[in-house]
Amino acid sequence: MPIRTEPMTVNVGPQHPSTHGVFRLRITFDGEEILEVEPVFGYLHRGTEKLAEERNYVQVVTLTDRLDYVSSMINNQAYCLAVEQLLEVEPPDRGKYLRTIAAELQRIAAHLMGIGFFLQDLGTLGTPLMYCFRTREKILDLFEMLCGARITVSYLRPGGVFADAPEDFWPALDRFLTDLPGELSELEQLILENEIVMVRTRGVSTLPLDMAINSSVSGPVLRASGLAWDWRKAEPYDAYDRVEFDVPVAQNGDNYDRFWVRMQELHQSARIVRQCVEQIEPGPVRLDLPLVLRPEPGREAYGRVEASKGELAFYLFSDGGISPYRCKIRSPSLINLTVTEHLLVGWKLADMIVTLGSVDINMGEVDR
Amino acid sequence: MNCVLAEDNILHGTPLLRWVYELAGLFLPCWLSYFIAGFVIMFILVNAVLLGAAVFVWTERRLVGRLQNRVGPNRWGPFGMFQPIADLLKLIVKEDLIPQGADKIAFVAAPIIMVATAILMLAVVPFAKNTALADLNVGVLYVLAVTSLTSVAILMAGWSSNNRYALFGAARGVAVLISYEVPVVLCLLGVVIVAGSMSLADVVTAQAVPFILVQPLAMFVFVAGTSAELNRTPFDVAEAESELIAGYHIEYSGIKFGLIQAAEFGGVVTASAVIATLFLSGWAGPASNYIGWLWLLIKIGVVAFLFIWIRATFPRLRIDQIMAFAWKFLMPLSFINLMAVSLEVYFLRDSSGALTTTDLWIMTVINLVVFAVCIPLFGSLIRDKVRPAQLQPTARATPGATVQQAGGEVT
Amino acid sequence: MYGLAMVKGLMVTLKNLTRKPFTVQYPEERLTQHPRFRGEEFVWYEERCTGCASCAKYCPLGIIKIVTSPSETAIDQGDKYRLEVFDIELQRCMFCGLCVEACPYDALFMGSGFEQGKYSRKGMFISIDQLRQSEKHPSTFFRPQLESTGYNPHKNRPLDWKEVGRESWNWHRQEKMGMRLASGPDLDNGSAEELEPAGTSSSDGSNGASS
Amino acid sequence: MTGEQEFRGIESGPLFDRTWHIDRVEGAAVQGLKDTSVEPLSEPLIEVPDDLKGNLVVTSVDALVNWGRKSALWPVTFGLACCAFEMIATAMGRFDIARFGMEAFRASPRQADLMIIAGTVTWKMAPAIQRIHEQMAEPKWVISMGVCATSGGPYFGSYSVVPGVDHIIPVDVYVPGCPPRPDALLFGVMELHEKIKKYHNLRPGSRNVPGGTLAAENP
Amino acid sequence: MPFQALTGEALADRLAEAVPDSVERADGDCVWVEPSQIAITAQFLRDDPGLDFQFLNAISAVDFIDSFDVVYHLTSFRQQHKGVVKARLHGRESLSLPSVYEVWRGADLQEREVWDLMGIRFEGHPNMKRIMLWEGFDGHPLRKDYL
Repeated sequence: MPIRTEPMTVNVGPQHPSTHGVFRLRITFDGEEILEVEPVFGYLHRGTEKLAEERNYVQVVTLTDRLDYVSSMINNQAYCLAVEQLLEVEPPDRGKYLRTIAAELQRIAAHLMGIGFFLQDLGTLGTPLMYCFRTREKILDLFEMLCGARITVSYLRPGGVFADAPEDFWPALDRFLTDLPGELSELEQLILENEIVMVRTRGVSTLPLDMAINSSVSGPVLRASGLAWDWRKAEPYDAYDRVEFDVPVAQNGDNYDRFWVRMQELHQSARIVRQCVEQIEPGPVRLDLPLVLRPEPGREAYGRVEASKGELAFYLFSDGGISPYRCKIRSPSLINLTVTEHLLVGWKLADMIVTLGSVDINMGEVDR
Repeated sequence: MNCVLAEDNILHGTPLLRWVYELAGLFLPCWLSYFIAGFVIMFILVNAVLLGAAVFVWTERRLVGRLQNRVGPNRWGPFGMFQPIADLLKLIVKEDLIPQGADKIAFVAAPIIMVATAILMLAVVPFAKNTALADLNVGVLYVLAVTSLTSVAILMAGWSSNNRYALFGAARGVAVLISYEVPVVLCLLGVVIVAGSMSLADVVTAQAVPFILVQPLAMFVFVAGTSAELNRTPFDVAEAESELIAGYHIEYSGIKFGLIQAAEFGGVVTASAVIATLFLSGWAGPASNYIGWLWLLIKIGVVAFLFIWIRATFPRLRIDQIMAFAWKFLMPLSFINLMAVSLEVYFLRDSSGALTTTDLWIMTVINLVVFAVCIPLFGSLIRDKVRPAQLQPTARATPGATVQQAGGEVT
Repeated sequence: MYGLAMVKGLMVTLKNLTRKPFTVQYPEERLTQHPRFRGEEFVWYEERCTGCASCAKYCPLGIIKIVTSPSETAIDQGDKYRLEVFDIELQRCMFCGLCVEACPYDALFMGSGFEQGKYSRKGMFISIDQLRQSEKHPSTFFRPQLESTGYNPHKNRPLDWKEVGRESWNWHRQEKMGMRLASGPDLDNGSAEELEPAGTSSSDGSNGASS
Repeated sequence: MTGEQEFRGIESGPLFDRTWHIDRVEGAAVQGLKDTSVEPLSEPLIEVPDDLKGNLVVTSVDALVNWGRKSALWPVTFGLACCAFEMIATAMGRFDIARFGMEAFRASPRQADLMIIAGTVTWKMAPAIQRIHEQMAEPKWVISMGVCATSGGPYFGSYSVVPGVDHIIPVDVYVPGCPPRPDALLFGVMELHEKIKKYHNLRPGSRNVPGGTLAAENP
Repeated sequence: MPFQALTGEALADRLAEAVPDSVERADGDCVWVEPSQIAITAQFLRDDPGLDFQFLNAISAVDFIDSFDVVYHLTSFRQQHKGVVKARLHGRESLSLPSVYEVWRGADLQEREVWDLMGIRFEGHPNMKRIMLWEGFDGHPLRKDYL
């Protein structure tokens, strides 16, 4: 005979230590169990798309930095690809390689953040997060060499990158790549097969593949559900058609698999960077484009990359002016949240936090 | 006037109290000197616990820092040692908020009860030979009684705060405390059976071989249970910062929050002292007649380090898994321990009921075997209990797993 | 299983206990930033600046305010400008460096310092006087000519305006001769005072972004 | 309504249909705040008159209390946008804010002393920020980290962004940068320490300053 | 089989067979679909084994002052191709379009976003709340006449 209990509606967020920024959920609980969920967005809606219509094509690059602020390089890349589609140009080879290197380093940094905060949500006292940040700081140092900033990089430009890497970048990158496997294996030893992590995350909040596809879920979340789909393979951009890498796939689509896929992608990213370093040759890094770009009127472009969170795309429409007529951002974080309700209902409060961590959203990109 | 503590007084075995009582009794009426003696004891206790908490806070923050490959507080005072003082000072002068809609009496009383339990627990721990502040002949029972008070305090704090997160935390905290009390009591029974006494002083003297060796299973269960009762990782669901923001003490600020923190960290110190006494032979050690207190301190330090180390490494379990862990894993283990110890004592004891050191060693060997068998056995049993469904193994990255290959998998 | 992975995890943290901390203790020890680091300040060489306001036009936020007056020294070439106001709003600047990228005369550089905490929002702009007086440790951001010399703004001496340009300073002197340089090896130091401002034209650098 | 729902006492209809009135009330609050917060609030500046600068004396009790406050500044766990990552980086191994005793990030505002506004403040978020600030126990301080919080920064002029968090809560220290480096944030924190040292605590109105008053003026 | 883009003409041919009167016009990049037919068309696009557009990448809306384009980017994982479908809405007031929520759950948040920022309602969407802005916000900011 079940006991009748009173449901309780609780606001989680917008200020909550584990909502990854300012996400908010209205949740009806029965005890600890989640009965209903309503996600509330928009607490970081900054009007990026509107502002992009007021800035010229190069200036918009600075806005894209701040979308998914843990993977600025990849955002830059998506936007620059879109502008290059509009202009029908292609960057020189060295520029392509530098972009690929930057994007993959950024992917390592972003996945480390995803993993670190996921484990933080699991209740560690910040230790795995500290180790993740330790590695990330080294990547940020590399970015500082490339472009002079740590987070808001603005390194990529339509037609390449703004400057060649300084000479001391290459030995530093080499050192980083040498240290990386050791640091990753330390992290894996610490947490990857930890029984508590297993017990907490395996079989929790599973996402079946058909639902994932129907809900337009992309990136590691989709791959964790069992589909080896990676836009870097499907539609290779920059230098991805010249490097070899695997697409890690998991079967169950649960929290552990999402975490596991990210862990595996770290190795693949490092592999891509190594190949790029071997293949890169001297040459120009940027096309000689004017400072103010004017694509032909009526053209449109859908510049798409596989960002750390999923498929990031910029849909640009040009009216022949100096700024995009329309700049729509297809943000993976927002669209991955389509399945929030499915993932959370029926699980417990503690699982909710972990699931949000495993989907790895970034509010800058969700709300834009 | 000459006051003499009666033989049947429960505190007769406590030399410090007796001395103070008799000394003060020379000048003062007996009731007053009894009060003064008690006050002296309490004064020492309160200061010891609060100082212990302060030292522990500093140690934990520094050690966690180093475990995380950073420095930790080091700017205020030598090695950052004044950090807890600054924290305390700030908390004292900080505004003390009582939320609207709170039950004021319960809200104010809860932190005081929490601190009181942490302090009272230390009273029965012998620091060296004959130096327990209160050498109760029912010491073990007293420890259990005092620790279970915490659950009342947590419920008071959570309920009186008029906050949903606090209520969540309180419900979780009480559930955990009540569940873990059972295996803890059962493994303490094993200790009492071997020691033949409930007085902690006698438990120490009975440990010719430390009970960590004689009853490893009991030690394991007791440490796990204590860390759950202390709300420490991996059982810290009552506070669960990433889930419940701060759990039951979410609405507390200022000095009340300071008291809760002191109770929490002081609780770790006192619990470490109890563990050291029950399982690591307390003050006993070489030259223990002179530096017994040092031995105890070292053992407390070792246990406290274990707590810090575990906290810095592990994630948190979910509440139902914690419950399952208590009832499905620790409970059977503590029963097995109790059975094994009872049977061994039944067959090994001599006619007077005492155990020799050789008997203890025999028990050690048997119990270590039991330990080595039981932990994996119950580990594999619990594995399917705490995880809902058997899943396919996660696939490894297959080399050359391309998009084309996987395209057919879409359903 | 059976807690072995947990023990492995415990060993990892224990290993880190024995390691040297990764921490850089900020006020006493400092991280050295790369020479390309975009600091939270600017280096501006008045001598190189023609007042063309390219930076202001290219700034995504329109926060560079430039007021110039005709110097009336090169009327045939369309006149040169003297700088009256060159203000950068620190409170809105995102230090993206696009202004530096846009500067055709290598007059504007990113700075290398970053310690800019303020108690009041009123003080949060960089005025022309501050730019004139500040020590000039230009970042090598977007300035390959500086980078190729191996200049490090965090270690080396402040640079003079003659040393930072893309072109030889003679070229630049000739280019700027029209507006009579305020200093230089073969020019009178006091010549700047001789010029009289005649009519002030203002060019506020805000573009579409602030509309 | 299914039997399960009825048993559990859930009202009919999906949750999002039942929350329209909450949304409207919250929307009205946001709109009201947006309409009323047109001017920045005064900054809690400490201004010491020139003639007193030489002999600035803080009593020893004050000095002790101020020392305690500055040495145990617990920030509230509160990140908004990009700057939050630099704030977290400040708390991590490389920069280790724990050295200042500040690693005790409190998720509950009741227990925190310092609010670091790390990121863009949108109007939708503004009431929440105001409430968190009100929930914090006195004494409390606010650092506006990054230009987004200070003035809207890159998003100045956007329809949904507050042009400076000082329109809704008073700010003690502004740290420019987009985002500021962790060292720059530490510099801002140390500036706040300097400010805290000057408080005079024993007079009624605990935020008095020796030889001066808190200046209340608009920038 | 390399990943390829389906031209608008190819899409239009398939659509014209299956859903009569649905195609307005087509060019090399995309096909314009009669707005009232968009939900039926979407159903066909998803279920037709030759097209098999199971994945809805993005829904975008563009304001052309006198008309609005709603753009659907689609991908098929099995057939390895992508396509673009557009629906053109005329006028500026009380615009609405059938929702494709029932076909692709992924349209949920995107349609809400288009409603919030562009002011195009989607008939049949269960939850047409504002997503980014607050209730009571005046206007739809991504429209060209919003300043």
